[in-house]
Amino acid sequence: MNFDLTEEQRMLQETVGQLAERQCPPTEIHKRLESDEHDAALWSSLSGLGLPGLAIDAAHGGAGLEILDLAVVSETLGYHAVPGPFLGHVLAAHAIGLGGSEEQKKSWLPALASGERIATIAFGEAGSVWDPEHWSLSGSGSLTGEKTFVPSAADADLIVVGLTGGQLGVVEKGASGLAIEPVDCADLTRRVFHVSFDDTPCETLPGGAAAAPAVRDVGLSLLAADAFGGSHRLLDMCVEYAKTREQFGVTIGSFQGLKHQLANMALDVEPNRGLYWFAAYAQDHAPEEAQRMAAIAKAHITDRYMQIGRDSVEAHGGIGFTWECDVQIWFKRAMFDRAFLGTPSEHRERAVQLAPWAA
Amino acid sequence: MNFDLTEEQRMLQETVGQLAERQCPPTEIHKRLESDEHDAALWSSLSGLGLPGLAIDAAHGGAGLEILDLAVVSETLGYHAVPGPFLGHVLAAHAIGLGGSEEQKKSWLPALASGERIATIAFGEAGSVWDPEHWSLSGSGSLTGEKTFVPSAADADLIVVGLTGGQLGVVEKGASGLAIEPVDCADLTRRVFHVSFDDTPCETLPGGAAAAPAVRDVGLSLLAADAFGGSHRLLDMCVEYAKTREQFGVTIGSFQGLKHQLANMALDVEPNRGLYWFAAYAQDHAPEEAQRMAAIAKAHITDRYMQIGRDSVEAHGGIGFTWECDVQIWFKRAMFDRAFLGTPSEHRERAVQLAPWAA
Amino acid sequence: MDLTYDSELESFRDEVRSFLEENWPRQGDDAVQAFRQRAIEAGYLYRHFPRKYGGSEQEAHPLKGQIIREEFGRARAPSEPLGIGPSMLAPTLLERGTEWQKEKFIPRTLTGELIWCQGYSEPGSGSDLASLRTKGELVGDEWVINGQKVWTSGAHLADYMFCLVRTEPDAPKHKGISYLLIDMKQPGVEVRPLRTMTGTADFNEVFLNDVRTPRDWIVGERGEGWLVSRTTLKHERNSIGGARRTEESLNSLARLAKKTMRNGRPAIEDPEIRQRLATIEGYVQAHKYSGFRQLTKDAKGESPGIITLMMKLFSTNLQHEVSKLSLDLLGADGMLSAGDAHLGKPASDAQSWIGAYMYSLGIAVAGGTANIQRNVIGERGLGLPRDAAAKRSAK
Amino acid sequence: MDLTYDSELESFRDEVRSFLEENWPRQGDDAVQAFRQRAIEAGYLYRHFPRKYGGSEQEAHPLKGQIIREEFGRARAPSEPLGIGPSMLAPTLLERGTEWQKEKFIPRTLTGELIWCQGYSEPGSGSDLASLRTKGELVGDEWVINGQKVWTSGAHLADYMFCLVRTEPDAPKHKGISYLLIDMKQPGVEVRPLRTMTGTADFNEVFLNDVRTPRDWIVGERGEGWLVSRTTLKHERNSIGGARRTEESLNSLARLAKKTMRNGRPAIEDPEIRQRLATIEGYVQAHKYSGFRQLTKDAKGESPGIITLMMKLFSTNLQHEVSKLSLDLLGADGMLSAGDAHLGKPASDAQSWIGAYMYSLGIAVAGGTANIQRNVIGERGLGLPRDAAAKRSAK
Repeated sequence: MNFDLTEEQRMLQETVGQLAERQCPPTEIHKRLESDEHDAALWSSLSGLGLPGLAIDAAHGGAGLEILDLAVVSETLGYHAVPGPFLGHVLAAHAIGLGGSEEQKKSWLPALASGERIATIAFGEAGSVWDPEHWSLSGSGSLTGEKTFVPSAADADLIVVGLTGGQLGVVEKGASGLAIEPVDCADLTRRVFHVSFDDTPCETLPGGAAAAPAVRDVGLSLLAADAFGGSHRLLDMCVEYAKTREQFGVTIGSFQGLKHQLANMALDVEPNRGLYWFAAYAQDHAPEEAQRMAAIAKAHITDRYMQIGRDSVEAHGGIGFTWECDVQIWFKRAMFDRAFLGTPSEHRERAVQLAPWAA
Repeated sequence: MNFDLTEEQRMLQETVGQLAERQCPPTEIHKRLESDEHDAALWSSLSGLGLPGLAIDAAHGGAGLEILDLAVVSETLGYHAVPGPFLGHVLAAHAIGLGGSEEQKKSWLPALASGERIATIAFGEAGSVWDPEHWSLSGSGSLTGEKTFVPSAADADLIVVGLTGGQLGVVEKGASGLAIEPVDCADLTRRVFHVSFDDTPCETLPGGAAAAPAVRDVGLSLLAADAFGGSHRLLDMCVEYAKTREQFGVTIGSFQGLKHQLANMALDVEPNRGLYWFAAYAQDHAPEEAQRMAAIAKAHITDRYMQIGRDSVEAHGGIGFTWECDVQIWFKRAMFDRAFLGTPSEHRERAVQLAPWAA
Repeated sequence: MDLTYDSELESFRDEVRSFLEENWPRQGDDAVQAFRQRAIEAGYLYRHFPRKYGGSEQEAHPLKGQIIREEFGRARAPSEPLGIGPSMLAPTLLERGTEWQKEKFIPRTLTGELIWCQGYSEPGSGSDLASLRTKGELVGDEWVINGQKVWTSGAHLADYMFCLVRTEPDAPKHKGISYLLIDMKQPGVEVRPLRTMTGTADFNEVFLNDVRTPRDWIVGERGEGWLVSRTTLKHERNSIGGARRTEESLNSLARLAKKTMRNGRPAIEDPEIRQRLATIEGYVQAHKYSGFRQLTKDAKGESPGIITLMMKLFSTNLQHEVSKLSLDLLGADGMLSAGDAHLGKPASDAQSWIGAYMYSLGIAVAGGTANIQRNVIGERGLGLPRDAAAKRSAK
Repeated sequence: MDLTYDSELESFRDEVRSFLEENWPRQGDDAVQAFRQRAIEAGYLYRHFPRKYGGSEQEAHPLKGQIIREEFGRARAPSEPLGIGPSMLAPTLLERGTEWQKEKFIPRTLTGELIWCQGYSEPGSGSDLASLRTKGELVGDEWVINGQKVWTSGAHLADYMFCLVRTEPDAPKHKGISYLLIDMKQPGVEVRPLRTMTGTADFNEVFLNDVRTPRDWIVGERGEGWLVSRTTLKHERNSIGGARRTEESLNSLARLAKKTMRNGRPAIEDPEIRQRLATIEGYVQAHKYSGFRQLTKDAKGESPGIITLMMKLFSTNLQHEVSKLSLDLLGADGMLSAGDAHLGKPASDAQSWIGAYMYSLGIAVAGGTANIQRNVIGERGLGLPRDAAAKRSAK
């Protein structure tokens, strides 16, 4: 029994954290909010650490690690609000790894593992539909229709698309009839697009139907991890602010009113660490709990993240409401984490459907 | 437009308040908690002020006032946690006044108006059923079955009983087959009983079916008023305690932590004054809103009362959890106000069913 | 208790209606201006300002004020122009200004000809005015002002700013501040837009570098600025407006719940959403009838009591609950950016709900944070002792 | 990360199981006593106490501790007796007592032969030990003690009390307190039951009138009492017990929701109730895995960090949510009185839910109010500055 990160996992977090501090501190992120260009240099640095292929089989050029490793990296990326296509990319690679034929894996995974090509997932459909069971986009060989809220679609070489019957297909960049429209989303560190297909060629993943729910659950776990990291950062920012800002001649952190609010915030952050760990760990090691724990962790931690975002604006006073203040960057990441792949309410309802105590 | 109490209403509250302070201050109430005897002296004093007949027609010996007058008295009784059968009594009298034949009114109301005889209502049925639509006790001329949570039944000379089809009947004290069992309820200022009938004679009120929902709505308004008074008292007690108790060498009310909690409590109390006023006023003057506003006021204010009860225990620290502390008296009245005639959730659901915005 | 208006007031209402029927809508470029002038002459606008300053010089009558608001609203007729000049500067001058200040500034402010902005907040001062750092020094016949103001709405449009400036550096902190009027159209005034998290620049920063204003453009005495800034108008307070807006929010939420699907049916049929809507309605109705009660108390010239200290925080809390429920109803659209909706405008689509979601935080933050308001409720409302730190600072 | 136990620990588990199979259940009046003695000999109970004081003198091993708890729990075998003597007094003596104190008190305390009660709280002192007023004066070879203690559970059954007494009236407030042991069976000790709002007398007040205790029944030095009272045992902390209890509460709630009707169908099918149950489960699972993480950290001898300061308030908040939902599910039964359920016992009917509802408040209040805990989290956990009033009192 050892419910803790390994030394390697801790070092991985540290290395990624140092890279983020160097290459995209908040001042840099603020600049990037004004541009919609993909940050190739940053992606290349992350690729240098092997992040795009972390959980891809060694046989296909990846590091062959586990979902928990992806999750601890997600925590660190969330802590630093690192911009870019990481989430969609690793989910797409996971989908191909689980559902692709040997040939498909051989053809796509090595370039995804190295980060040379970028992939993403298109799971959303109009009307807040995310669940593989409810996908309605259909087509064999070619697709016509639309997927919504696809992260980094404009930069993606491959898009793993959710199809009717919970199947998965792959559409390549530049395919005929593929159109990509930016969506005006709040989070500018993870740009989102609506993607439409008009008789667009699409290659089906033979094991897609089995893979799709697992990919969704991994996605929920990674969102939970990102949310834990982000809420932790917001708490740190508020504590730092409370220790330095003075009002009425004393640092504001000495006022009980604010102190108790920060203590309440801490109660909403720190205890979620083990929860996201287990949700991610279960994906590889506790299949009977994997689905339910992913739903619980995503619902609980992204909901808390959003609340911490609100609390953080308040804890900063007027400045917290400005664009210049860093709080807004994480506040909007919380909006993404909360809504992407389904809201907390939806996953709570799913968690109850799966709960032993509800049977 | 004059949304305020009249001078007479304010004086009525003052007079009732003075009587309560004199005859049942908390020290006295504590003694009464240990006894299940009806306090005839107190009832007689309240009768001396005309309270039992406040809303009974002048033609039948009452003061002919309105529901709002009953409500402002309820606020004051709630503020002082006055024990006794007031609530059930005035509701029963109202039922007879609305639903009784001239003869029935003549025969019953004068003694109820003077307080010489005591009445109550039996609206509850097993399974948390309160709504006239769902009453299942039936019988014409005689009753067999059970009603639950009947206040002051042991002291009542008349019981107005809810019957199938939303009808009302009257059972008199000592009727054959009538059995009255005390229920172990938390609130000892308003004792509650289960009442069973075995071929028990019962006189039907001809206008009962029309009267029953109106009586229920008046009941909801009076519970809201009692809850407003009680939550106001708890707030006053907490503020008083915070001003006098010292810790770490200063009065605890100067700590922001507690100060902000008390401010939040005040936000849950004071704004409800106008809400209960209007709910009660609507019973006589705004029939199209009467039902919905009674449901909203009951749900909202009794729910806030319960929360204020919890907050008050905490604001008093350890002492707040003791029997000797006055807080528990109001805490348990909050439990009664919250559950009697249906919980906040039930009335919220009803309020939505009646809401113009839900149509 | 009587929620109808008596016959005198009903005939007043008829009078207002006939006036509106005759005078609104009207044609022409100056239709609004001309209508306002007529409405002032008729005694319906600027009721508390003397005629010589452009008001209609009526006795305070909150119920008449309410009727005028209701009828003008119903007819969609132009009312008193919005803006901080008519609502804050003019009443302050009326109470504290000198005769020449009143004559010079009030009439053109009321007509909307002069646009004002407010210079109270500074970076790092927030809700603590004692820490104000903008300095004013009397040099000859002019004040020379240096410093920086923040959260200044409309600074880029304003002709003048009324602001708080530290003029008595040796006086105790609260007593060293003066209330000065400044011409914004002069060198040394630099206005920079301040973007909020919604992405919109609703506010400005204003930099004051050797800005000058005549010696007698001071309102009240030297060092009295803090007091002067607290002059507020209680003539015919609009006690009901806030409640009406929250009622509209509830109605909008219900509409959103009708067109949103949840668990396979319209969200308005979902028991959880119904409970949350009904819980919000409890607060909305409490708000509404508290407003009615305040209006009555104002009409009688009695104090409504502690409730006046609470309604701002109460509204903020309520708007928070509305916002949270809206986000839950938006589903995937909950990740969209804010439109440029402001609270007060009814939200019409997902982005304006997101805007409202963010603005509900701005409200908490603007005009004193929630914690400052809790202090005020606790200390002035409930009579709790001030805390040690605040006591020290007040010395 | 690995949630299984390694082979060494699994064989330890087998060992514990075999021991239990052989030794429990057993017959006879002294079955429990005899079993415990054997379990101590086998190294399963009182692992951190030396053999000479009646312990089994094992090296700290939180995972073995956890396995023992799991297996004893599964077999329903008697574990270390509950009570404040074994859990608080004995560890304190072990760390701070003199040799004769250890020999005299620890062994018979561990067996449960000596019953102790705790005398820290006083009326009006609450969470502020500095204001302690019970006085002890050294007269010849005896301390003479006068004062009053409150919230003393089990005082009517106790042989001895360990308590805090002001013995150095001239010292600064925190340094004037000593930790004394008192024989409860002497004249001058008066125990009065203290009823809580549930109606049950779970606590006592203890009046001390010229109560005497030998000069050397002091633990630690004169004036060190406050420090001595903070001696806590971190040997093999049970990090998981609390989470397991909240998990049981959730299961009980779900059972209640299954048998309660709401809107015409079982409440467990009602979307609102499902959302609330699932929200509670988020906290329950966070609690559970925080416990696993603490256990691992303890096993490695590393600090789990800020989480240890939080779990009490976290549990309290969670119990509040459980209680509120239970009241909503109870419907009309929500007006019943508390049974005499205590938290920890699974609630089985409406009255025990009401009891739990009230006790969830008692928890908030006992052992430091929620606000004191928020201070600790803010100051010791987050490193925020202490507030002015507290600073002053610490001087």
